[in-house]
Amino acid sequence: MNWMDYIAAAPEMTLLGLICVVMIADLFIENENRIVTFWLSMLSLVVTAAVLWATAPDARTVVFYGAYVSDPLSQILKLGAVLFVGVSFLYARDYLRVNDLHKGEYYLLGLFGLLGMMIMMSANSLLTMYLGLEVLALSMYALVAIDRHNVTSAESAMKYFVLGAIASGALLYGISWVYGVTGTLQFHEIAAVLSADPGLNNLPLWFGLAFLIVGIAFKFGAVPFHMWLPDVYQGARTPVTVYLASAPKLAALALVFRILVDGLGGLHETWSTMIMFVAVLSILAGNFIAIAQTNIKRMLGYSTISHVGFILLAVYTGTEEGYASALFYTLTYVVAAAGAFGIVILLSRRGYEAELLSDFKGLNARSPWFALMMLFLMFSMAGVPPFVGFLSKLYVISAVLETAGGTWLAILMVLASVIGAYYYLRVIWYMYFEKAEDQAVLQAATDTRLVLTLNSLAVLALGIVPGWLLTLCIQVIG
Amino acid sequence: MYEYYLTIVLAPLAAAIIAGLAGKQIGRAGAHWVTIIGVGISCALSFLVLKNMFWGGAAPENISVYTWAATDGLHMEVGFLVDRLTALMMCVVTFVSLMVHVYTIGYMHDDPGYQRFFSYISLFTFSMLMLVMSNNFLQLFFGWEAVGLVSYLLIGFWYKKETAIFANLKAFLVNRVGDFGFILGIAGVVMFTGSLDYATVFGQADSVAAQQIEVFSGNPWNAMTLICILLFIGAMGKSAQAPLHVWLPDSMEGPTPISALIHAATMVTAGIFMVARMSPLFELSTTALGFVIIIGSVTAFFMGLLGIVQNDIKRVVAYSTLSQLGYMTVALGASAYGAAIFHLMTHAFFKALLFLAAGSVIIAMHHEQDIRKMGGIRKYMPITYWTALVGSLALIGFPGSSGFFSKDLLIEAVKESHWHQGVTAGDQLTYWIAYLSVLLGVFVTALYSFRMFFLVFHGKERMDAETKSHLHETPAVVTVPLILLAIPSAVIGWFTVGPVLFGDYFGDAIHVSSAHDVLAHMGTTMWHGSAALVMHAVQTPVFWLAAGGVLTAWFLYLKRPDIPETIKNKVTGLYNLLDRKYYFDDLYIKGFAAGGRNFGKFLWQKGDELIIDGILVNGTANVVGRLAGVMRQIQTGYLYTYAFAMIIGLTMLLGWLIWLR
Amino acid sequence: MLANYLLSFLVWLPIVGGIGLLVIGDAGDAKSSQARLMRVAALTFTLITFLASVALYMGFDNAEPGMQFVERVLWVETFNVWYYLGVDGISAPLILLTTFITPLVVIAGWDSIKNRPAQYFAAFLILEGLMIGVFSALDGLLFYVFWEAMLIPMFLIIGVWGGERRVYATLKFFLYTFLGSVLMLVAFIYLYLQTGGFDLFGFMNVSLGMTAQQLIFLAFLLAFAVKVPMWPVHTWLPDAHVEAPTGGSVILAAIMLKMGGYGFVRLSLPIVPDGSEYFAGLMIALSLIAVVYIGFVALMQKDMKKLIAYSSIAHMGFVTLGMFLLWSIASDTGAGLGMTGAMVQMISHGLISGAMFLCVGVLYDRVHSREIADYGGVANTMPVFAAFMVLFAMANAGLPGTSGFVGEFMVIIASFKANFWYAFLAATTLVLGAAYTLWMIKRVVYGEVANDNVAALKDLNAREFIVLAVLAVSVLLVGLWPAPLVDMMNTTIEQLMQQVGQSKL
Amino acid sequence: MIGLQHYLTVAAMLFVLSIVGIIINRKNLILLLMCIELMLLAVNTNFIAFSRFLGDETGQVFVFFILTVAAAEAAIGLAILVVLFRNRRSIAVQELNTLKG
Repeated sequence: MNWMDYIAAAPEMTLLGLICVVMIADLFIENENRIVTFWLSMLSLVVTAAVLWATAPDARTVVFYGAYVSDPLSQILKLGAVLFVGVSFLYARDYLRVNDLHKGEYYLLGLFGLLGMMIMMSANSLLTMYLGLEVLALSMYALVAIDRHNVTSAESAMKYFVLGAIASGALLYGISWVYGVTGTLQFHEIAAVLSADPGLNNLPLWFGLAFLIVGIAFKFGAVPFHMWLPDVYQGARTPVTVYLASAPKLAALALVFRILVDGLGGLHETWSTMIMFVAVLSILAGNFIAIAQTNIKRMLGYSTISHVGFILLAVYTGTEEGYASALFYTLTYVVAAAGAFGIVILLSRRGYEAELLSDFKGLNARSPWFALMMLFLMFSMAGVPPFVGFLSKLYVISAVLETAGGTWLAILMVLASVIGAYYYLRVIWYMYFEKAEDQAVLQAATDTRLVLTLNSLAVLALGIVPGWLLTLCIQVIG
Repeated sequence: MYEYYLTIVLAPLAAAIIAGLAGKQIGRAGAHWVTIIGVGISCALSFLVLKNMFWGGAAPENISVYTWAATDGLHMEVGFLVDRLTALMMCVVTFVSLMVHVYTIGYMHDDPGYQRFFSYISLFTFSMLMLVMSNNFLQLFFGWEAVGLVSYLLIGFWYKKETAIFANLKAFLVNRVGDFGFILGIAGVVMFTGSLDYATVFGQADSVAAQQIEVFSGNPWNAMTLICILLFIGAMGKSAQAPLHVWLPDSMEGPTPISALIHAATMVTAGIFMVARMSPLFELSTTALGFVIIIGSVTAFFMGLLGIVQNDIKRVVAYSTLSQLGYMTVALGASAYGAAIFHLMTHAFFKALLFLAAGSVIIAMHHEQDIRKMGGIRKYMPITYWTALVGSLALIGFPGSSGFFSKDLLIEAVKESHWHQGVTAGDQLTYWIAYLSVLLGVFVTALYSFRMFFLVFHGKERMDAETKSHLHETPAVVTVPLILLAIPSAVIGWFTVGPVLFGDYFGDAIHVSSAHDVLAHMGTTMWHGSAALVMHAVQTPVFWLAAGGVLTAWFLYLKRPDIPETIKNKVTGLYNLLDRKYYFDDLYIKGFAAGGRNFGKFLWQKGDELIIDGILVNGTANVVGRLAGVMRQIQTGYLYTYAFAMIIGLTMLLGWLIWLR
Repeated sequence: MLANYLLSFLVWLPIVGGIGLLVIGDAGDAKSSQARLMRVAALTFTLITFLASVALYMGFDNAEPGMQFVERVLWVETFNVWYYLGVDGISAPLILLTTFITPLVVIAGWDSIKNRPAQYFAAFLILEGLMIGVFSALDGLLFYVFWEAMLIPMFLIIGVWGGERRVYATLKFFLYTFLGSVLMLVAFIYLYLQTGGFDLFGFMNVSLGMTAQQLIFLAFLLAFAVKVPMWPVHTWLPDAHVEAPTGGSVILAAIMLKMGGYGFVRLSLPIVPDGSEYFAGLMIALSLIAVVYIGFVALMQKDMKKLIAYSSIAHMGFVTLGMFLLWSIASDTGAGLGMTGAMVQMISHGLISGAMFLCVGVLYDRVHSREIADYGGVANTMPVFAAFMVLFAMANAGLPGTSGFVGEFMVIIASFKANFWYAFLAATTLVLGAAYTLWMIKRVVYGEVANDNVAALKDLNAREFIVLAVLAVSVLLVGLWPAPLVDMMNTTIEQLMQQVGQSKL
Repeated sequence: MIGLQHYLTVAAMLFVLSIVGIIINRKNLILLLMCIELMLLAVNTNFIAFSRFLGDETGQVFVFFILTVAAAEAAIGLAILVVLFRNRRSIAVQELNTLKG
């Protein structure tokens, strides 16, 4: 027990402290200048990021008696999480204000969620992982239900809660089995035990593994544990959706890396098949069902599912290249998702939720610029070059092709993405080929417009100069 | 001479371009002057070339102008081969063309498309010259198609006339069927000789004839036979040999001058010229020659018969053209290339003359073409009458006329051709059939030409009073060409027959294997000079058949005009067969054309739209859509379904672990 | 020294210009002075690009079989992807074609585009840049990026400025081509795993097993066959052509279809020679089906654009036929002839089909109908236009003296060497091509004035005249003197033939 | 003598019971919350048993954490339940299907 431990965990602690500050401050802030809370939260995010930067470890350091790890992977994931929480706060602000939802809780819960994520990303023990996961989950449940007068939010919150509880129950059950077999909760010890005694790599452990996978797949929203995802994406108010859709994916990735790779890496040939099973189902179901959607949030929800399938297939490979590609894919996907929901928020205004596909009709006439931005985002998600979505798909596919029998998986992936292209194209078709139904001008603050533009241009920029991010991902994994 | 040849070719082209693009600026007079000058120049130079060839004894020249393209060892060039054959053709083409240019001034006098017409016919002259002067197959094909194009444009010159634009499409397509064979022939030539240049190809002819090609696996054909027949199919299209003759009568929808120039004198003879030019190849395949002679004799006789029942003045002449082309083809088949070319020349003169005369009548009749509405025109238009008479006599081969020499000797050659050394019985039969048909053809020719002649110029005047009131001789621009054409039609045979046929005029231009050089044979056995031939004429069946034909015509159409009607009603079956032109048009239009359209409709609607698009493409899309609709039903919205789904997933994972792992 | 960056200049100038147009925009009004400015800007950009390509032609060395104007910079280190550009005798003519056609398209759309002209011209500029990129890319991934990115502007061009069924047409176009391309991507990645990079020459030099070659060939085949398009994956083309605006149809027919043929030459043949040999019979069969089957289908079209679209498919059949003859030709010469014929056919078809679509566009701008039945006797009211249309129709029917003849002639000769019946079926185009083209001419151009619309027609204005005249001249030039074009290709094609000749097994 | 497997069996039974409860219950959301608690109890049993037989306290520590979290979870669950009831005056599971497809 020395000070190094605290330094390694400094970001989380800072964040926690700042959250308390914001919480207290929020009590004394009048409703009309709630904006202060926003800026305070942004400030605390900036500070957290700064601390992250400052305490960036050059190597993997395990602290708090092996319960907590801080390594480049956690660093990059945390930075990403902080960034996208901030972005979603920004997108949310104006919407919340015009819709009388501008309460401090949104930001506070958001920050708590972030805390949970960061804990997950740094967890080195199943216990820590569980706690982080619950911190995230609980704040999510509340966040989804934040609009107390909205039926659908409440319904989706309830579904999310019940299913989430089941999932964490399953996860815990799995954890208990892993604990029972290996006698420890810390990932590096689990790995050590497994390599020491291969005899453990047997049915009891696998039994627990299956339950772990259920928990992981649920967090990601992989078929058949995805059922909550479309309902929640649609039911929650858009600012919440944008939050849900972006940062938590990074946390889910951390969950995978920590448990399956750090901890149970030895069981790869067992869990890879299970992962492949859910991944393939996700790609197919996600792409197919998305075609039938009329609600853009729901459609993007299903598209998320299909993207999750890609990420999981990257994990399935079990190679470093595969993990790197998974990381790259997740990061770039989050960029695109945040942008897309940002545009959805941009379209909605007081008392009017722009969540139907048809609301995008004639956007090119209303705002050529943001139509173009949405075009970028959609093509990126569809995986059309020169946008980054293409490169991330390319990376994953090349990783998958190297595995045995990867050819058929690769062909399945590309064919699925052709089917997927249809519903992304449909958004563009509505924006460009149809007449506008309502001519209301889009009002949004300058900073929002700016960030939204940057966010959308990022998918193009990353597509053209992906080098640094790719190298980063590889370094982090290697 | 290179500059001469270039000028000969380019002068008409330049004229055509000027008249075509700057027609408005230079006006009508400008248009006809520039084109006439253009063609005049090349005509004069052509005669100069002929003179050098014939009297000057200039050697044949083979010049390459520029390389069109060269790739993969195949040199495709544009160049001139000028020998005596070419020279002769050049003169015929340019002379007739010049006459037609002049004539046109009168004929098209008040047509809105005046400049366009002159531009076209000059362009035609250019294309035809390119064809005859070519020294390689590529350029030959270029000229071949270019004359086809101009003929297409000219037949459809009056593009508002539905019949005209039908006729020109028909003409082009039928020609394309011929070219289909022609280009395959050329491809064959390239395959076996690796070159497009005449000289090289002819040089390798023997080696080609030694090779075989398996078109149908199992029974190899002689390469030369295949090539020659394919090439000849092209000739059948251009020279309107049965069964590809159907376009020529319809082509009469075009203005009369081009009927004279293109569809009588020059373009249609391109096929004959081509075969003569290819004589080194054809000589090496008796099979091909047999094919040629059969096609020719069929055309010569049966197309002639059709002339008898036609009532359109131009169509009568058109059918006579068909049958005369048949004559030439027969000569080719009998290896009497010289005779064919000779007949080609004389025919060019007198047939052009006949057409222009007919045109002159048509002008006078205010574009009335039905001979049943004419009669007794003689006294109104003497010049036309006399020239037409000269033409008709030449056509039927009246002793001394140009037609007499060409046709009489042609028939003689066919008769003699059974003399060919080493011919089988089958070939003998072929030759006899050919001889018979050309012989009977003489009678038929005389019958229809004088039927027309009498109906138009003699007998009672059947035209309406209004037309008759201002019926008079046509202006000089029309009559002068008539006279200028009548002179060669009458006398040219007398002077040229000796040298051209028996004087080895063509030299190396035409190559006949000594085995069947029938003309040389005749030269030794029966040729004693023009005069002797004329004297000897009365002893030949040809003369009596012709005379018989004329008499029959006179009897039926002047003496007892009622008999034809009765005959027509007696043998309606035969009459209909002739009247419907052996039902060829019906076969092609109702059969092939309609069949092709229905086939296309079937492929389009059943193949493309139903199977490929409907089932495969949109079908897949619909399936995906349906699947999506079905799969979304799984998402019932009930918590317990969701939970259940998760449990299913869990159990599947566990099941896989326990049983499959 | 500009020459070192000439290709980059060609690729990026139009794209930059297009982005500029997008950003500035046209105040949503086609009449506004700003919109006019945009038009002028677009034209200027395309013209500069054309001049640059002329410089390319000047600097091009016919004797050099390899790549010229090469640029090579590392792009993505992780995948060892290079920004690798270069041209040889196969790609240079196609680049020239691209830069030549695009200005004409811009002029053609000058004031027929009423809705958002700036975006329209921007789309074409960006498209031009990307197409040049496809023809000059020598790195597999770079090639793929340009190849796919190209779909985006075309998707918008058809969808935004197209006809009634534009959405169906453009979605069909996009998904069809996308489906075709993704498998090519898989093939690329496979080759990347084999060679450790995306360098096309690396692909060409790596030795591959037969099965691998066959699979790769099929993957490529799908991508290129859709683009060409070959029967039976051609059905997107008629729809896309019919619904696209004139400019779109022109670019589609003149250049985009060529990408398929280019792909076969640049990728399929050299990378998987044995796979190509294995499937050559299939390719020839499909090509001949395209020539005959599609010829008959074209005969019955009621819509002018559809008819020309189908005729395009038939003509592209010659391209694929010429390319895959070489294994069935025993004699040492002839294969190259077919290849040259195919390449020339691509260029000439680019000119002719472009011209035909522009002609239809001229009529469409006036009468707003593409139905053949709505016309008749156009020659009476538009003599000059009629002259052009007949000329291009003749070129389309492959008349000697026009560019349409050159390629067909060479391919027919080569196919005769391969097999009499190949040549026989191929030559049917002489009849079929003439039949469907001239029958349309008969019904549209000739005859009495059919209706008031036709009676009211005005003849070509200066702008249209220039466009058609330029095309007419080029069609005749290539037809009467193809030597310069052929000489550009010869050495490269010889080298290609040797390369394809030797097995990689 | 009661061995580890007996405890594990009990826990498994509890776990299954809870799941079955969640699936077959159509009426009352409160019951779902109870089932979830039951599930957590099953997990706790496992942990205690393992910890006992491994002779290692970590498992028991874990149980304390689970209990705490479970409390928080229950609180949030009930809060959402209240919101839901306020909005639609019903907590029947089978009426909870406005979001679907």
